Amino acid sequence: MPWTKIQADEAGRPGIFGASAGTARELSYRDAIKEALAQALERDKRVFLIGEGIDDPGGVFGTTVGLKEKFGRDRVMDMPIAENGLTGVVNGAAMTGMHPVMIHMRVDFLPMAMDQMVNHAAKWSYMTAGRVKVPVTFRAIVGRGWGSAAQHSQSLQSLFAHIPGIQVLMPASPYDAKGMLLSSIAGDRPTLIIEHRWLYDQTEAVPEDPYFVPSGKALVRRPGKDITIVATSYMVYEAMRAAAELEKADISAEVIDLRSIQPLDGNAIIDSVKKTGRLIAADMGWKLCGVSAEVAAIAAEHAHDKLKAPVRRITLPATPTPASNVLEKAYYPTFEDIVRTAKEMIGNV
Amino acid sequence: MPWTKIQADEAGRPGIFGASAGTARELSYRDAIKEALAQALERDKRVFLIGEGIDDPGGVFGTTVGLKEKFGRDRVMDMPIAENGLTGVVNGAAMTGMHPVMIHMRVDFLPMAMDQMVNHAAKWSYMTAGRVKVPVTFRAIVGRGWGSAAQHSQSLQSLFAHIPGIQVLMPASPYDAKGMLLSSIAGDRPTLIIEHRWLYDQTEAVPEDPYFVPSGKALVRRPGKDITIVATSYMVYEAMRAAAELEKADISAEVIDLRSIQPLDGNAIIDSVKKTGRLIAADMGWKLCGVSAEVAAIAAEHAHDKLKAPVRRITLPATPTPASNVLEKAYYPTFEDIVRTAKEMIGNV
Amino acid sequence: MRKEISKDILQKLFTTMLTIRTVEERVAELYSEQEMKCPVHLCTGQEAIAAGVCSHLAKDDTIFSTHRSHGHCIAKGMDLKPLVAELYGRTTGCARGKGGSMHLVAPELGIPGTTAIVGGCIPLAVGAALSSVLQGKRGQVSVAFFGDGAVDEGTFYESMNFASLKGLPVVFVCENNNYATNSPQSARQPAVPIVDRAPAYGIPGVAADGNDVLAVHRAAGEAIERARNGAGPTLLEFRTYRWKGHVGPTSDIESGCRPADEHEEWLRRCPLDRFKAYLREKDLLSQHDMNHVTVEVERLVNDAIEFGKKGPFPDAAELYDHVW
Amino acid sequence: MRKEISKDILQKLFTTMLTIRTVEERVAELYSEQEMKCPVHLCTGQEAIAAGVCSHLAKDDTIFSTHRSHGHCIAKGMDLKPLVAELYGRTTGCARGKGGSMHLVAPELGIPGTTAIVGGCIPLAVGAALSSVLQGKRGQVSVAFFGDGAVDEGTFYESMNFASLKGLPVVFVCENNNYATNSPQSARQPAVPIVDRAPAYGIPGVAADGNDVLAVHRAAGEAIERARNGAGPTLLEFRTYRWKGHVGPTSDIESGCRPADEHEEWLRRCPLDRFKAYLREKDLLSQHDMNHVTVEVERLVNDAIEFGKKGPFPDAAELYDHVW
Ligand SMILES: Cc1ncc(C[n+]2csc(CCOP(=O)(O)OP(=O)(O)O)c2C)c(N)n1
Ligand SMILES: Cc1ncc(C[n+]2csc(CCOP(=O)(O)OP(=O)(O)O)c2C)c(N)n1
Ligand SMILES: [Mg+2]
Ligand SMILES: [Mg+2]
Repeated sequence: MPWTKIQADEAGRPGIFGASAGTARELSYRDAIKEALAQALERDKRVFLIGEGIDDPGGVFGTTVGLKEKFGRDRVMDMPIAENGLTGVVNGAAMTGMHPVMIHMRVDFLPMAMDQMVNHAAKWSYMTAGRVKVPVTFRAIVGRGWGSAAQHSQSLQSLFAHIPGIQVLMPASPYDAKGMLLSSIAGDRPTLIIEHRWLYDQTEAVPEDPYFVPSGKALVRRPGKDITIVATSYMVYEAMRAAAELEKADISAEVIDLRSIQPLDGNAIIDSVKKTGRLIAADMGWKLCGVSAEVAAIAAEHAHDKLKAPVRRITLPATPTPASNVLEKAYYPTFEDIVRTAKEMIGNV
Repeated sequence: MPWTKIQADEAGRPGIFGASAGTARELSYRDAIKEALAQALERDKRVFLIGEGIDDPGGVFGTTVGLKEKFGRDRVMDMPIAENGLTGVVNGAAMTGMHPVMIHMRVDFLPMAMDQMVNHAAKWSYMTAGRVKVPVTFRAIVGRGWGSAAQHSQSLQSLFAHIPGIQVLMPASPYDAKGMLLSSIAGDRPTLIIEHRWLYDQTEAVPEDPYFVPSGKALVRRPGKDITIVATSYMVYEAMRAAAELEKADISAEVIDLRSIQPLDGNAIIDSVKKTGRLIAADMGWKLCGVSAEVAAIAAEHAHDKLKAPVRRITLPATPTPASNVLEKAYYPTFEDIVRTAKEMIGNV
Repeated sequence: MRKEISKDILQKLFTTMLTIRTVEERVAELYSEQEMKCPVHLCTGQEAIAAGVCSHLAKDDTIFSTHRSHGHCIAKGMDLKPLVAELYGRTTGCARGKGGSMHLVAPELGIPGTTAIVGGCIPLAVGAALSSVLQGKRGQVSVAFFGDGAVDEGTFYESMNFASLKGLPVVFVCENNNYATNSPQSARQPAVPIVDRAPAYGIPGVAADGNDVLAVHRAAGEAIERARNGAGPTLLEFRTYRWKGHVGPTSDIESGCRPADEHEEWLRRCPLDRFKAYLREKDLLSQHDMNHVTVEVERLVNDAIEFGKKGPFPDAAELYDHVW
Repeated sequence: MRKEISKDILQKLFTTMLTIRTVEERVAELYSEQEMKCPVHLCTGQEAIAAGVCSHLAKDDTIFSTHRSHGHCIAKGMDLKPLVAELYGRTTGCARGKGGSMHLVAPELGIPGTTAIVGGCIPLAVGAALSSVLQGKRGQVSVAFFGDGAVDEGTFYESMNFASLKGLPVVFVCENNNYATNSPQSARQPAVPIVDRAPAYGIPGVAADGNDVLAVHRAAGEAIERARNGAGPTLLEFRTYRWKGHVGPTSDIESGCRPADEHEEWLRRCPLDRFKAYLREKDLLSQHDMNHVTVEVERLVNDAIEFGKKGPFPDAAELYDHVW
């Protein structure tokens, strides 16, 4: 879609995840996803992909291009625009032996499928005392920019993370994008993977062979000692830029890539905060009852006596997304907001 | 429904909200709601009620009994079991001059209507720069007990509170039940009111004339100085019992009834925590990214240096609801959990 | 031209209906003890549909059902013991007490579970049919049981549309008992027979008397045959009536939910009595054989209740199991 | 028997179609300047439907539309200036730049807004119809414009069901351009004409050539008349084709989304050329009058673009306004 194409160029900034030193093969986030899908289809007959227009020339921002040609229409399936019904269909398929991957171009379409995701996929294992699992993977992409506006730009990880029984993963790097997708498809838990369109051009070394990144483990992307920045998805990128900026002001920021929202790696947050004494929670979504609240709450529960400054949250403002470009600019927090906040917290303003 | 009827008896405990001293008229939570609906229908031609079976003899646990007879089928309307479509219908009616009240027997059916609530009702005012409002009120009731199980007992306030543009209210007392319902119906904001079935038999003094309880204001239900308990809906009741219990151990607990989840009264939390130095957040829902996280986060942001003990959260465990009675008992936190937690925090175990 | 139905099948239909009836009646009877601490949506009066449809199904065919699923699960071959124990919330229950009456399960018998969200089971059944096709299990069939209330939901429509598009081996079985809780069909749908919605999706729709087990058997047989042969889905509508209230052991007539004479009229159309009369009249099952079956069914139900009542309750620690 | 269409109406139809065409072409042309920083879903090639339907609507009738709404809003009487300014993200836009192309609005003209969620607008239109009835505004009509893609959604079905049940004054206008993004109808629906779904809900369904503005005008006129008279809803299906890609100014043919010959074939069926030829042939609008209209439309569009480009951008502080 043009507006995302154009916006991607605008955002085309250098990679952050330690581009490899020559020998290793580099892949973009987009191609890492595509490779994971291809390998999953290759390795496991139970896997099939389904989504609106996933077999068209655009191929979900490039992540499914060529897969229909390679694996056939039965395994790379277009579908009617009927999100709840079709989620029920993939749930039913997953309950009876398949490992479907359902792909949504926008996170905003998930509310349509909420009943089958929340009331069915997330609860079936429990309701049946583990006798019937629902090994389904949902991929959904966050839109941003170019006037996507209120209904095409939401980042709804917090809604799903609140519901026990469904994993919520937000890979920020190509390596994680591939490894998390592979482990979720191979596993037997319903999983929602939320991607961000602006990460698709990021590159880093990605092993060719399949590998699995487990859920429930956060990652220290950059060690530091003065302040902890816990970030999700695209905000990891902004946090890394902020950390680089802060270094110039002699502030050593530790950046934690939360990666797995449910299950959530509380210990990673606690350990870091105990060390730095300061916490910024930088999430892509809204504040109220969001991931940033959870991160802050964990600090208040388990490291309150180590906090040298109030916890701060960096999130979207409490408004829907505006269309106008100037409002969009005001809407999205960037590394500059993180830098400013960190300096305020350290008193180094 | 028998299983709720039976369970209500089991839970039939004395009122908590300071039963009035003789002269004032007392109403149950159930009748307070019914009175509010009747008065809204009476006062305002734009108001109509719609919901599955709301005109049947049971009348949504008694809250709509007799209203169809009084106001007619056009204003107290049964509907097809088509939650998303019918939510669209009430949204459309609200955009064009009506003030509908849509009633759901269980919160669990809201995920069906999520798209129209989240993508439409909550965003329309913003998308149209305030030119078109959606003055719709949703009532939804939390089921609990008697094996309601995973799909009939959820308390999903946090999902909606996360979405800017929709009010989320949780009246705990008959007075608030009436006043919040009336103000939401008269107002022009989309509002979700979450009730708890176990509150329906609570009584307190309720003025007969219509009155309006505004959103965005929490209420100190009981002042105290040693510890703050912020609670929602039915958990307010458990918190009040806990406070009475704690008093016996010479612990003075302040109970805050959050009431309005979005907008949320952060100052009430901060003021209290600054005074007591200790915080328990007791919500009816799950923990991760829930209301309890938000309450804890606010303390970490605005009162971290006043905290004498770690913040503690009392919520449902991170599992769907089990059916078996013995598991239900283990599932739901009670005043005893609050008491134990408070004592631990104060070191008075 | 009607095929002859074998005596075996007739006996099976009779036994299944009687088993369902007996279970539901015993549940109703025992419910006031308040030991089954879960809502029960009884299907008394609707037994012919479950029996007639499932008589065509093999073990590896799949069914999905609703809040009102006892009958379907019994007809599909579920053992009564874990069924009843589940109502009693015991670890000997089919879901170790986690699910209760609304969430019966027996995957090894083609019952991956039941859902209490109206309309929820329909796409799940379509998914199972898709599964069969993708796994190359030719001839395997999936059945969705649901009520007239589920026809209100968009998921019904989305499921029919997709099943038709892909020609999936699924049979949509609508048990039209005219009510969704206490809302009559006329308060929820325009006056078009449910079955007449089928042509709109290019699939056959067949209506039959849901209180006539042979009519059900016949209609279902053709639809299931069609699905097995790769000829795609069918919508079946069976008119019937539930004798009890929406939930629980009483009839709800007193509270004015339904006209008493309507209720009485349908009691007279009892599917079980009707079938008994037919079997006797045609001399297809002797009174002696019927008595024998009745005694046997009663024994099985009694055993199941005893089993259910004496099973252990789950440990509180089990609360945390099975989330994933 | 066909009613004569007055010259006024013919001129109005022509003017409306030409205005829509001109706006969409100018948007396509200007888009590469990257000053309209929002997705635009152009309706070039589909103008006849908006024009034909809205020619029957009064100011206080209501329409709801989708991501592809420019045409509908123009036909319903929306001023071009706030429309274009909205694309440019200015405070002079109909939503002060908050909505962009996908969320045009003009409540005082019966346009309460448009939604970019597929299927979302259909129940909203039903709600507006319910509103009219409850407010006793007899004769007021509500129209839902949506694509063939929206027919996939359960909300379409739920809306038809409810509108039929209550006999509401709503007209469902399906613009079937055979694609939802790049998915052809055949990949999403069984081979049953959309219009044939109407009888399943007991409402009339009428199909007509969506590139023939007079056919649209006729079919819509009858449906709207029926709604005004309290005779309930109608489903209209108009076959048409979008000339541009799903979103943006290019045709997408190069990328292989659609067969080039199909595209060309439909270009030849241009609704505007066809209507022009008809008007000339029947001597209903002189070349001189057409030229006059063309000049006038171009002036209006140019003014709107100038207006749009020069409006102020919102203040960052406006971000926080209008949440409720
Ligand atoms: C999505 C949803 N909405 C509402 C309900 C509440 N509810 C439970 S059963 C029922 C009626 C179902 O009627 P029908 O489908 O005809 O089945 P029956 O009970 O008659 O067997 C309703 C409305 C629900 N469980 N799920
Ligand atoms: C609920 C939902 N699912 C998916 C989308 C993505 N989407 C936007 S437009 C579109 C196709 C719509 O096709 P159609 O209804 O035929 O309208 P057209 O674009 O052809 O005018 C899709 C799938 C969406 N906006 N909303
Ligand atoms: Mg029914
Ligand atoms: Mg289309």
